[in-house]
Amino acid sequence: MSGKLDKFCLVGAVFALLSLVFPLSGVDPETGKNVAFVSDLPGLASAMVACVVIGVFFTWSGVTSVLRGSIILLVVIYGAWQAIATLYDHGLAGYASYGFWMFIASLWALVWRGIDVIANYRTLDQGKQQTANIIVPLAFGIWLLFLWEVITAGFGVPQVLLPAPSMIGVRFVNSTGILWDDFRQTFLKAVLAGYVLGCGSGLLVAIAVDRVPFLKRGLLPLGNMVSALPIIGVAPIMVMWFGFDWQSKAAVIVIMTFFPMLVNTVSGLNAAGRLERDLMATYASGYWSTLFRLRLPAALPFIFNALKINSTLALIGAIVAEFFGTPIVGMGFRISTEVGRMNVDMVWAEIALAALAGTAFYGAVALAERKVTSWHPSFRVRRH
Amino acid sequence: ADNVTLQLKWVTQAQFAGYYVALDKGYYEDADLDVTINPGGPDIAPPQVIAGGGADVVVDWMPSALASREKGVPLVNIAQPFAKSGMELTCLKDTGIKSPKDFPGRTLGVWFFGNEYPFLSWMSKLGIPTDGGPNGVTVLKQGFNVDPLLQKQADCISTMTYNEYWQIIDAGIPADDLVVFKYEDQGVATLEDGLYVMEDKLKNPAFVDKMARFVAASMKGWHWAAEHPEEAAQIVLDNDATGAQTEKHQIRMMKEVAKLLSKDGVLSEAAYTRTVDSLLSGGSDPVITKKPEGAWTHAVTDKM
Amino acid sequence: MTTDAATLPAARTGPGLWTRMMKGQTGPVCVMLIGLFVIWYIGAIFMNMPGQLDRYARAKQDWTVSQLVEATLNQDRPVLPAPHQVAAEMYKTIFATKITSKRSLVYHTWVTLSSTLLGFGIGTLLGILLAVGIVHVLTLEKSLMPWVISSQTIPILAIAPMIIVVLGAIGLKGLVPKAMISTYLCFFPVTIGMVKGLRSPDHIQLDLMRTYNASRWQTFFALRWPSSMPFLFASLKVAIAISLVGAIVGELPTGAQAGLGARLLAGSYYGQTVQIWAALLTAAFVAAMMVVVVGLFEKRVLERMGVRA
Amino acid sequence: MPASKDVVVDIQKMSLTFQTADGPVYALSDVDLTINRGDFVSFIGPSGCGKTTLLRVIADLERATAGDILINGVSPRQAREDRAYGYVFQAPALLPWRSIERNVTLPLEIMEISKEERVKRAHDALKLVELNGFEKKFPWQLSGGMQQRASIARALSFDADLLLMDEPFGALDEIVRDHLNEQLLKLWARTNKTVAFVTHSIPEAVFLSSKIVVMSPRPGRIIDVIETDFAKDRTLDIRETPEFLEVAHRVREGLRAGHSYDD
Amino acid sequence: MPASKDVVVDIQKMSLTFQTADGPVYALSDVDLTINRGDFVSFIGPSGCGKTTLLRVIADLERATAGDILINGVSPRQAREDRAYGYVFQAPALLPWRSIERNVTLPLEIMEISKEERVKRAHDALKLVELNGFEKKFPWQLSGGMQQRASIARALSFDADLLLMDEPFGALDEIVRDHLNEQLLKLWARTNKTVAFVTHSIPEAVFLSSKIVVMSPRPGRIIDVIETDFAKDRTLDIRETPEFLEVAHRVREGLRAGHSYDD
Ligand SMILES: Nc1ncnc2c1ncn2[C@@H]1O[C@H](COP(=O)(O)OP(=O)(O)OP(=O)(O)O)[C@@H](O)[C@H]1O
Ligand SMILES: Nc1ncnc2c1ncn2[C@@H]1O[C@H](COP(=O)(O)OP(=O)(O)OP(=O)(O)O)[C@@H](O)[C@H]1O
Ligand SMILES: Cc1ncc(C[n+]2csc(CCO)c2C)c(N)n1
Ligand SMILES: [Mg+2]
Ligand SMILES: [Mg+2]
Repeated sequence: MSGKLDKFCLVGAVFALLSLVFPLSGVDPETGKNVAFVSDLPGLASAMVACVVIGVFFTWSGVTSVLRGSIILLVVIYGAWQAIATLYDHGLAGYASYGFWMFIASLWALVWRGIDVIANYRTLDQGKQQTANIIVPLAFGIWLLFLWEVITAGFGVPQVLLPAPSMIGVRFVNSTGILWDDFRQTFLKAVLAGYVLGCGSGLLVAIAVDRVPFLKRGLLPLGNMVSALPIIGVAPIMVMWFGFDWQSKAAVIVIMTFFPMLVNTVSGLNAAGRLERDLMATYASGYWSTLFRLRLPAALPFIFNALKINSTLALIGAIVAEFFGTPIVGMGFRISTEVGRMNVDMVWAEIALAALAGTAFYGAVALAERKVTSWHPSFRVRRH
Repeated sequence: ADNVTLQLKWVTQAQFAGYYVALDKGYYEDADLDVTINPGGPDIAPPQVIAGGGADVVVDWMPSALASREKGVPLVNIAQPFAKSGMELTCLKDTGIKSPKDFPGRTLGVWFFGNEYPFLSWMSKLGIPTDGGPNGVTVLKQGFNVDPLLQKQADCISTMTYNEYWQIIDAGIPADDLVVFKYEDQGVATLEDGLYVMEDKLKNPAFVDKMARFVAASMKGWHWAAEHPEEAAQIVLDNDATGAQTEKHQIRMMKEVAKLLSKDGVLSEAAYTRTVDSLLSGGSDPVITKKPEGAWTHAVTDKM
Repeated sequence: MTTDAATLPAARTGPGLWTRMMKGQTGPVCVMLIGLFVIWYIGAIFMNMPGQLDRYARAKQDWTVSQLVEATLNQDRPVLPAPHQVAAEMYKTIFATKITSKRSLVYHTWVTLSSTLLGFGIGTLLGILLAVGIVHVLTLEKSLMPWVISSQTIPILAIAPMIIVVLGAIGLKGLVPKAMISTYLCFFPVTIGMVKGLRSPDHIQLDLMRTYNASRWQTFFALRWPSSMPFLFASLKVAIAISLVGAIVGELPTGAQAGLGARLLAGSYYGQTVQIWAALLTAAFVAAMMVVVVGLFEKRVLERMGVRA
Repeated sequence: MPASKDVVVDIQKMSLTFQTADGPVYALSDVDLTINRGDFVSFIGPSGCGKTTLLRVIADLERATAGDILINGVSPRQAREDRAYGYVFQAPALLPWRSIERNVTLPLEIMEISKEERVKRAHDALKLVELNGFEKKFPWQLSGGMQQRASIARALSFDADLLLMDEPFGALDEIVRDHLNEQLLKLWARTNKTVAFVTHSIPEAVFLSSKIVVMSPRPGRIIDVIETDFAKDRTLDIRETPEFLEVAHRVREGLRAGHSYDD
Repeated sequence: MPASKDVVVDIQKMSLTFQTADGPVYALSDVDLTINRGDFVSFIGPSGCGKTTLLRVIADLERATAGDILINGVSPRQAREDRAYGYVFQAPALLPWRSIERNVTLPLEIMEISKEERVKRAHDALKLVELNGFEKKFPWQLSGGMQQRASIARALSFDADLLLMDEPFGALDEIVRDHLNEQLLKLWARTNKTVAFVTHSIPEAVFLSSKIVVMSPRPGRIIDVIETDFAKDRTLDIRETPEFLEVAHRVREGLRAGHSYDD
């Protein structure tokens, strides 16, 4: 192909080659022997060789098509499978050494290249493009989980510090009942209520502040202060005022989400161009008419900015607030309780649930943004 | 000097006066030890800290330590400065609660984070479900203070004889208006504030020796503290970086803690067995599922 | 009709002090504050009343309304402390105590502020770098963005102890771990805002740069960066407030030894509402000041960019 | 001097100075101008001489630093609030989040005109500027000239008695321009609207106007006011008549005088 | 057919379709065009016929859906990367946070030309368009025509061999326009630059060009290409010659053919 070498493939090939040479494991202190050699592990060895081969091949020929990208990813999947099998079935867990980590580095370089190809894939076929768009973050995420698994197992990290994803997964699947109850308490009740109230009041106050300059000068500085109230201090007070149940958590969320919405909306309301304002002035458009027809639409990108930031803040707020007194259900309650009980896998199952819920929430807001502000330059598709 | 890092279970207060006194009075130094004391907090699980290599020895309650042991953190009790439990459930007299028989239908405040085990095994011994049903009790995860009782959000809350109980008194509710159920009196007491280390380290005789010196110096500190509550409280205050503790409260706490102390810090096998039995008897959801093996040793206290 | 300048009588005499105050920020803020205090006092009376009535009942004591009101405003452990109680506590701990003392709020504020600023600095930098990467590298946008978002849904308080333990094991103690937690919270608004901001230039402006065959960096500095300024500053204001929250959260798993977070927590253990409120207001004030500072920067920068008032 | 019923715009000794960071810019100086009902007044003058500024003052978008202005006998502000005029800006100023049709109906929405009426009027106006078929497109999907026409349609749908038009046909080709010129003339003849019209094209100014105002640059002054007396229902043919050429010549001379270079 | 050394733009069977939410827009269809070195080519055609799009394709700002395009014998992309052309957009596209001077020096900064040189070139270019004295102003402090001139100055300071100009003089009065026309002609005669020039003014097109391309609307097609043979150093006087009027007539006829209404 072109004269350029493919750097990622080159790195992948070199590391895979090195991993064949360097020792795979440290020494078992009791027997005083190496735990494993390449020769003991035909599966892993074959994966390493495969990485060397495709690495070298694609270094020269370039990764020019989705097909080639897929080949790389397939080899990486095989390599990852072998790495995990080696860790668990051949007792490498806790003893992994240079050679092993070099192999992981090689996989890393290759997987990056493979994902890169798919990320740059362009087609007019909507369905295929959608699939490609989903595969990319998914592949990246699976890769991160794999790294996590390999690192915890390879270095023998104590599971009370950081359990392996496989353990968390098992725990997650086995505790769906508890997880659902917690989700309902924390997300469906506290987060949604607090989010709607907090964002709504932020928006309304921003409009009030915009409408009445006196408020802008008087309230905005105080608004800054309210939002900066640290949750740690606010949460116990809210529990005292609003009781143990979800209402106090919603109150904490209101306080947390209020300010981002206020600040962003105030900036956004000033984002409408001068010419457009003049235009509305020529229609003798009243304050509210101009607000709804010009200034709020122009502010939407800013408002969505706040909605997105708040969607993650709300979840954090609810969970943290539950550290300060709750009925004995809820994601925050479970997390703080299970840490104390050393059930760290359950803690991470809840964290995973929080991440899933939060990401879905954020995704929903982002989708709405795309629908509502599709006119904004940041969304307009470019053909080059 | 040998380095020792001690992780406390809770914030700097007279509950841990012995260690601060030993440090302040130079008992550790005399034992050729260089001791660092890390205070705990609501977010700190001592077993996690020690498993992560953040401490050599931790102060923890036995139920939590044994539960951690089952979860793969091999903690071993090397000494037990507190012979008696300070846990109690404190209720307002107005609520009409006179005995544990009155609990069903009530709302009770409980500390979680591994501190709920004594309560749960007590309830299972009483045969009271904790699911909030009409025959059971509604459990609240109480925060760090006594507000739920003062605000009437709970009928009873967990207190320590040396701490929260006095906060209620300070809040203006006289002792006559309170009904107190001490875990010791109810026969469900479990061992609190013991010293725990990781099992594998005990294979090393030098470590055992170091710990022996550490426990001896700590007990010396405890004895001094018990005899000089005012000075001990002052030492605690000097070590409190938050500057939030008050002298009155700490002196009182010191005096109460003194009542719980053991003479020599040696773990009583009988108390250990009683704790384990209580934890095993947890009905459908026992705290630990099988009798722990090797969860304590006298190796250290024997060498003192 | 004549134009206004000539007809305004104030133009000749010069605006009075009152007018000038009301035109600026001081006047309105004072008015709002007074309103706030009134609401606060009323709130304090009503929220503390049940407890006080209880106490009277327990002591079988008679009371008059004025006694009751006075008592509700001067409780030791009020549900909502009255402003003067908080003010007295703040005066005591800020002005009447040596600032090197552990009982001085100034000392604790400084502890928190230092990790806030460090965290904010690193977080802003990280946030901008991530945004730059996401805007320029397609693979990063597609693969990283969803995970950046997920990272924020992880409850920081839950993993903070692990972070602290792990960092402690590699020898990082004190300021840095706390700052890391600030960083973790505050980089996100910066990233989100900057991704939007860096993408906000008009198409025609991007086309212009294309006709110059400007490199990515040239386009970045000449076009993307300047047009992202409004987004950056809106994000920074949020980020600095959040990084204070982060620093305070970070103080808990370090054993809450010092700092505003430690004060809040200690107040909370002992039900010292007055102490909580004093620390809370101090934190809020500090945050507001920092937001003001960012706002001043914004004004300077926008002025230099020729944005009209 | 009280404005008579038939004076629409009455400007006396008006000046306007912009304060900028590096000193004042004298945009307009000592402008006297009267526009009567039914006048079609063109403003012509070198780039930067203050034509836009003058229109903006009439529209109450800019405040004069000195002088008296009356629109329909009331202050510009009052006139604006009475929705006395429709304004076509020099740039299209379309809202990017509205389709072309909804951009055109915007002023009608603000005036709370019923939905059917709005759609009907928008349809007619878009047809007039030959943009039918583009109702559902967004502004960035149109060419420059099409955007300009959309903004003209928007002002026309408004149907005010006074039309302020700032180079409305600048971005249009000669044929469309001639066509729109004729349409505008017809509209004017039919409705007796008053039009204030900025243009750079001398023939256009002469063809359309009943009165041509020639301006000189910084500080903008009125250097000549030429009244023409072509019939209201004139056609494009008049452009060959000697009267037409004579007026055009006079305008060109006035314009040239305002420039520094002579060639 | 390999492009000979002297062909600057070589377009063969080029088409471009925009995909929009409500169906495709056929902007250009089957366009063949050759521009030789030193040509001055004007594009004229009804609004929305694809002139801007054609220029954008040449500039590699838009990608054709079919056909072959070579600029200087290489792909448009390569040509852009070689900085083969300067582009004047239909809208001024000035960066609002840069003063006029710094807007003009922007391309020079990007080409990493030394500071003094930049300031000198900006000064000359601004002088050419008569904006000296406005160096320190910001874009919003200029009138529409002045902004347009600033953007012309920016493209000229760039000094590329191929100039793509999209209605650069649309917002200017006749006198300035004539003046700039002459300046542009002089520049062209002196430097042998190649110019592709979109305009709506028939006289302007005829006066400036060596070749006039007449386009018809949707889908945009080339309906006539008219070569003129006026001397490179022509003056404004030629506008009275019969040759001039004849060419103008032919252009007008072509233009009219592209419109639907005949009147
Ligand atoms: N981004 C786009 N998406 C969809 N359609 C477009 C886009 N850009 C231009 N068009 C369409 O392409 C056609 C040609 O547009 P172009 O801008 O090239 O016209 P033009 O000849 O320059 O017109 P004018 O003289 O009015 O500037 C128009 O019908 C327009 O609606
Ligand atoms: N907001 C402003 N601040 C400072 N100066 C301004 C401002 N607006 C316009 N000017 C100046 O006022 C003068 C007149 O501008 P105006 O826009 O009225 O010109 P114009 O006659 O419409 O020109 P054109 O035909 O180019 O549109 C110009 O010199 C311009 O620089
Ligand atoms: C989150 C949390 N809540 C309660 C306790 C219980 N606790 C254990 S020791 C102690 C001190 C007694 O005054 C207290 C309150 C805890 N450790 N962590
Ligand atoms: Mg103008
Ligand atoms: Mg165009």
